[in-house]
Amino acid sequence: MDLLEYKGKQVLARYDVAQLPGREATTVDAAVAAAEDIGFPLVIKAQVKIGGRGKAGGIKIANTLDEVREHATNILGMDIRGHIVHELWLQLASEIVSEYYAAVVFDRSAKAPLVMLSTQGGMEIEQVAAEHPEALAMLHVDPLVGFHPFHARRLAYEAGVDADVVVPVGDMLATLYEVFVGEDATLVEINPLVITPEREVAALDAKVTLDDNAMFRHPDNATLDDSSAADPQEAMAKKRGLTYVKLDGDIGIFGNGAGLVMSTLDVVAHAGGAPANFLDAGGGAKAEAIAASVEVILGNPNVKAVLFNVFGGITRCDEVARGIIEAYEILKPTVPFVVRLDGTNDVEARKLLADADLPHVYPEATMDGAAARVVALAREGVVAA
Amino acid sequence: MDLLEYKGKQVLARYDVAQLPGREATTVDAAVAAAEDIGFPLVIKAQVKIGGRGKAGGIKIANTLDEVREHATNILGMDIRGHIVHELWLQLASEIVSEYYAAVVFDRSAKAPLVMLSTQGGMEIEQVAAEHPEALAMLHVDPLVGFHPFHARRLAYEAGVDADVVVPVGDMLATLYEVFVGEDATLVEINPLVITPEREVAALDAKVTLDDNAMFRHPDNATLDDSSAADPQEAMAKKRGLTYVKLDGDIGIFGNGAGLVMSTLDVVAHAGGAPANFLDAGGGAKAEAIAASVEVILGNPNVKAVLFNVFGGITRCDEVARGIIEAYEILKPTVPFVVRLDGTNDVEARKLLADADLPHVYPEATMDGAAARVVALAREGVVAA
Amino acid sequence: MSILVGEDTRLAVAGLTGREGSYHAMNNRRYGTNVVAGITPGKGGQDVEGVPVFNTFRQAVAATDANTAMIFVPPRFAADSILEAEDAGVATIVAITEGIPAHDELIVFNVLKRNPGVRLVGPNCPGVLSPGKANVGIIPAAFFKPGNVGVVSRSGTLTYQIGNELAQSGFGNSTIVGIGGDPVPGSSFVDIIALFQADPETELIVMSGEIGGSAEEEAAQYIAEQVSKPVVAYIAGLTAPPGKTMGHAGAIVSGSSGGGQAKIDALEAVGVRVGRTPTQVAQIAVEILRG
Amino acid sequence: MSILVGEDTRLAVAGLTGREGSYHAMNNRRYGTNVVAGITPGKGGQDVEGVPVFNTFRQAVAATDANTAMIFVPPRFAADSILEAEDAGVATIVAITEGIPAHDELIVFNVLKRNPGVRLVGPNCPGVLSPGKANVGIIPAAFFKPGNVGVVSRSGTLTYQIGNELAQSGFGNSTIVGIGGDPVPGSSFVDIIALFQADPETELIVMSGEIGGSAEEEAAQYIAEQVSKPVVAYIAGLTAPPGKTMGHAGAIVSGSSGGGQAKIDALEAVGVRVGRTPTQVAQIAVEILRG
Repeated sequence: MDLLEYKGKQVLARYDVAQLPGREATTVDAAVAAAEDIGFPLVIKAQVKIGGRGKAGGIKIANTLDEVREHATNILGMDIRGHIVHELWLQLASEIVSEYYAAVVFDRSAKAPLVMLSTQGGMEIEQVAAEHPEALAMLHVDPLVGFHPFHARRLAYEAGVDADVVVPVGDMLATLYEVFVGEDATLVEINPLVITPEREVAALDAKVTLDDNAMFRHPDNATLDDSSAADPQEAMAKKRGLTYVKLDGDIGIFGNGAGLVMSTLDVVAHAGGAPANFLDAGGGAKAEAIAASVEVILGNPNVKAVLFNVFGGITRCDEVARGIIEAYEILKPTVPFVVRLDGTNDVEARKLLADADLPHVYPEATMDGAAARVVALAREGVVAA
Repeated sequence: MDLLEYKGKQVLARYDVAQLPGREATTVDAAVAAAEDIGFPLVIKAQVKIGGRGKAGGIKIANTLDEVREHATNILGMDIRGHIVHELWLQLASEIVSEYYAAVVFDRSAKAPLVMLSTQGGMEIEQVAAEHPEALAMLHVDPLVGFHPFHARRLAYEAGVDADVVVPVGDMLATLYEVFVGEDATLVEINPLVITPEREVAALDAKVTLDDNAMFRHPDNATLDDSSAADPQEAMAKKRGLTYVKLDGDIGIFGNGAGLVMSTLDVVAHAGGAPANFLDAGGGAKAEAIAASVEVILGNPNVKAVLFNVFGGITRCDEVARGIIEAYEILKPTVPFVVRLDGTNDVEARKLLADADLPHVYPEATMDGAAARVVALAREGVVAA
Repeated sequence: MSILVGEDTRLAVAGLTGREGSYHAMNNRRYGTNVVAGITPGKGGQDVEGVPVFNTFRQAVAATDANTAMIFVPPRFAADSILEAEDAGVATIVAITEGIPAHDELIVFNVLKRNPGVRLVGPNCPGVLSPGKANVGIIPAAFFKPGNVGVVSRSGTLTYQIGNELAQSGFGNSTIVGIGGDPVPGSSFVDIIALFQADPETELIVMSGEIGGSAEEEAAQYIAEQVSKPVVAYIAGLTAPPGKTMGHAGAIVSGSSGGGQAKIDALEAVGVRVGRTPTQVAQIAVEILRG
Repeated sequence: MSILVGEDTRLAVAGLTGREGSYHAMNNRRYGTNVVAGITPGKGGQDVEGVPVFNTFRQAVAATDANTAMIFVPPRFAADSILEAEDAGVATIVAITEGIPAHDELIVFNVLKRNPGVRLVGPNCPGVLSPGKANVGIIPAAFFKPGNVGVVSRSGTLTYQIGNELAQSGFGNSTIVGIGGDPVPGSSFVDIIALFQADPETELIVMSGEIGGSAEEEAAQYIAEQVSKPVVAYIAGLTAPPGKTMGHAGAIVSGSSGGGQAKIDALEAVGVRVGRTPTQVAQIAVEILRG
């Protein structure tokens, strides 16, 4: 679960991470009220889970309430690379002497947390790594040993942070590691970590990702979720316990098993089509669950055809066939279905579909053939129900 | 730092360890007041840092306020194997179905915490180990890995605890381990851990030892110290930063280095004497510190002679000699001193002592000879100042 | 021969008394796997269709000499169960459970790596099948027959798809290993490929990877240095957009890392042939096997 | 030859800029020890009588090839400093600091034991002296001369006492090792006796133990199994009452464990001669050395 900046800051605040005063707002009036509390100058920041907000005009400085009103009006509702801005974060604009970068990330290759520190904050860390590798200090932590004060010193001196802030910056790293472990995070990133003229160290931005699988340990963190703001199909799929990711194309995809579904997306793309979604119905899905999946897929108005690609292991193909038939009868789709079923009870499944004899439902024997067929059908356009 | 039962229970309470209602009292009236709060029947327990309280009459059941008054009067001031009772703990006497034993100890040989669980609670664990080894489950914890739920299950099933309390007993072990690590304890022992008729698990007694060296991490735990109740010489020595342990004999011992002082005690005992104390003046002690040590030693009225046994490494023997001379002049001791000095600046030291020509101060060349001399002098008795 | 599971497997199932656990364990037993014990705290003394249940892995191992564990307990208890199996001396642990917290997997990995005598496969994996010998997990055995192709995969259904196509061409498998789609798998491609390389029965290795992480790149390097047997690979998720988790917790392209094309490039650079679709993978394998 | 410290020692001192640290480090240097660096966070770039000071052990090792560390920092920072030295690749770490929390020592011990390339002596110890070669710590070198008696002790002054008596009889030492009086010493009697057994220069080993723990009993067993050189022992605290800490945190008889007589019995049972006083120990050693 990626957190919006201000929600990430709420998590950091629980660990007493120093921050500049700020407030969130979802309306222009609330933004003005917040600004009255905070004082000037202040920064208004679009709350979206994507980088490049500044370049897109999603971050503005305001010196007066009128400016706050103007910028808030402009930024709310803005579309930043596909993300609509529903919330703002207003924060006192402090004078800044230095911008550092600090992060703890879950390094899969090393199977260890990776702590990073750089004096070149404010830009993407990939860019720092490429352009100023000497200014990026990195250290893998043995999760059984933990992050010790000497680790913090090592990073601070290697990164070349100013001598007088070695201790507070090191303490900040220790706290970020604490957040990382304590909240089951997979990413805790502060960019920039700023040094003020008073030589205080504060988190100016925050990027926190929490592990969904560990939410049972952190019931309070459920309030940090903002899936209400998410895409309606994704929200519906989540409610139904489906693994669904919306994509940009027009071919709906239904499959079982993450690998097979990914592969289906690739094969469709290979055949010249553009998938509208990733949907993994999981193992052992029953007819009603399958019908629910179909509803989610069809809820996306871009969908011009749907490909069912199932290899039955635990999942029984006859159940899938029944689910397709059931969904078809209830939803009366206006787009064609291409169905490729193999594996457990596939013979029975094919017979069920043949007997149902639904219009615009086309069986295919192979994955590659099914992909070619669905791409062709999507090009032909919408069919009558 | 060994904690009195009720102070150990205060620590456990911070971790929500289930206990029976109770209160401490230092006077008979306070005990009666506590009893009115707690209700009957209740147990009155002498608070001393030594086992065998029950056999010594330090634990009594009371069913009425009169009985509380009677027992409190008897127990307060009682001498239990050399420990005077200054405080009482009064606790509701619940019905008990089973008495278990649970502990986390610092196992030096294994260099690991050792968690122990037995269904044979209420007796000394050494006795359980000897008589019912099958009922004592033990497990070393890798301090880097920690104590996991499966460890608790393993211990609970190995010890043969009742099936219906496996989970709460396991949770209790996990909490004790948490206390052990969280408070820098070297011992956390619950004996007995009781099962009530309602199948609840509670700590009936508590023995907690905290690491003095780690007190800087736990400033709040300073209030758990009750050294005010300790021996006056030990309290004075502690205030002066000396390592002093009072013993039963009549020969005062001064030395530098724990090993050498222990060895001095042994050599004196070997020569037929009985040391009155252990006192390590440490490395590099200066004259005034040495004089302070002498004052502590002479504060014990049993002392009939004092042995100074110093091997100067960092400690300079001439400083020791000056300290002895200074102390002698200020304190005007009525007991003889035997002085054996070797090592750094020993020649100068011997000359200083010879020049001072103090009455009843006897130089000796060897440790064994000094021991024989001091034993003989102690037998002769007190000398005039 | 086969790797990881076979005739010598003595399987203890954590979560045997659960619905899923008993269903698949009994499936495995019907296949011929020697299922010797179940572990469910509090249910020691019971049995599931004749398989005795124990309260702890230690008790199970003491009573049955179990040498393999299958973990079927819910995600919040699964890491503990894996650690318990290791503590009890079980050598091979297959964790089916999906949804274990990433930090739990980190701890498990780092505890287990200090014990060279133990191997974890999974979690979030379909298990290990040595056709004709033993099946530990949820792989539908019907699609596979004994043979000399070793398969290692991050995905279950994709494995069945590839295995099925091979079988239709007349080729069987030494062992099928699902290493799982989580960020911290107990066994990596490298670990399993090393076992296949050492297995005399395996003549060709199919690895089925996907986007996310760098396990495929590491495998490529290992293959270049240590593997003499032919390897055919597939990478799923080539067209997945960055920043989106594709079903598997581990299948995500983050920033510049984890992309599919880089994996294909790394593998092809060391001479591994990479099929563009599962069907192509099977075709390439058949081509090599027919020499 | 000698053990642990010698002509090859390149010493980095944590806490060199402190009063005690600089005093003893300069003493060590005057004795001939090659003191190459100091470590004090925030004081990098300074020097102490020409010895350069670094902010971290990594920087010190990179600049000076230090292979030995002496830890002289206050107890609350000492464990961190030891771990830092290990992390920086220092092979021999001598921790003088007294008063380190027992749990910190536990963590240090368990982290270091995973690295077979590192050895910790102490904490709460007087250090290691190889007479005529190098002195790392606070042992007053004047009482010792080169020779063939290896001494290992939990106590400082007692070591000087015994060493001095040996010297007066004309015998010197290969190395004197103070392992310290704490509950969790980095090196045990067994560890050091093993080094002396392997050291061609050492002909006789003196071990000076005390009450508390079971290190002496473990040494007895090791001697019986692995040591061919004569060992003479002393145990201090024979008459100490149970439950009282005799100065050293580790010197306490608790319940039935840690008593002095049991240690003497264990040693004598395997043929180790045990002196009843320090003087006797020296006499026995001299007797054996004179054959």
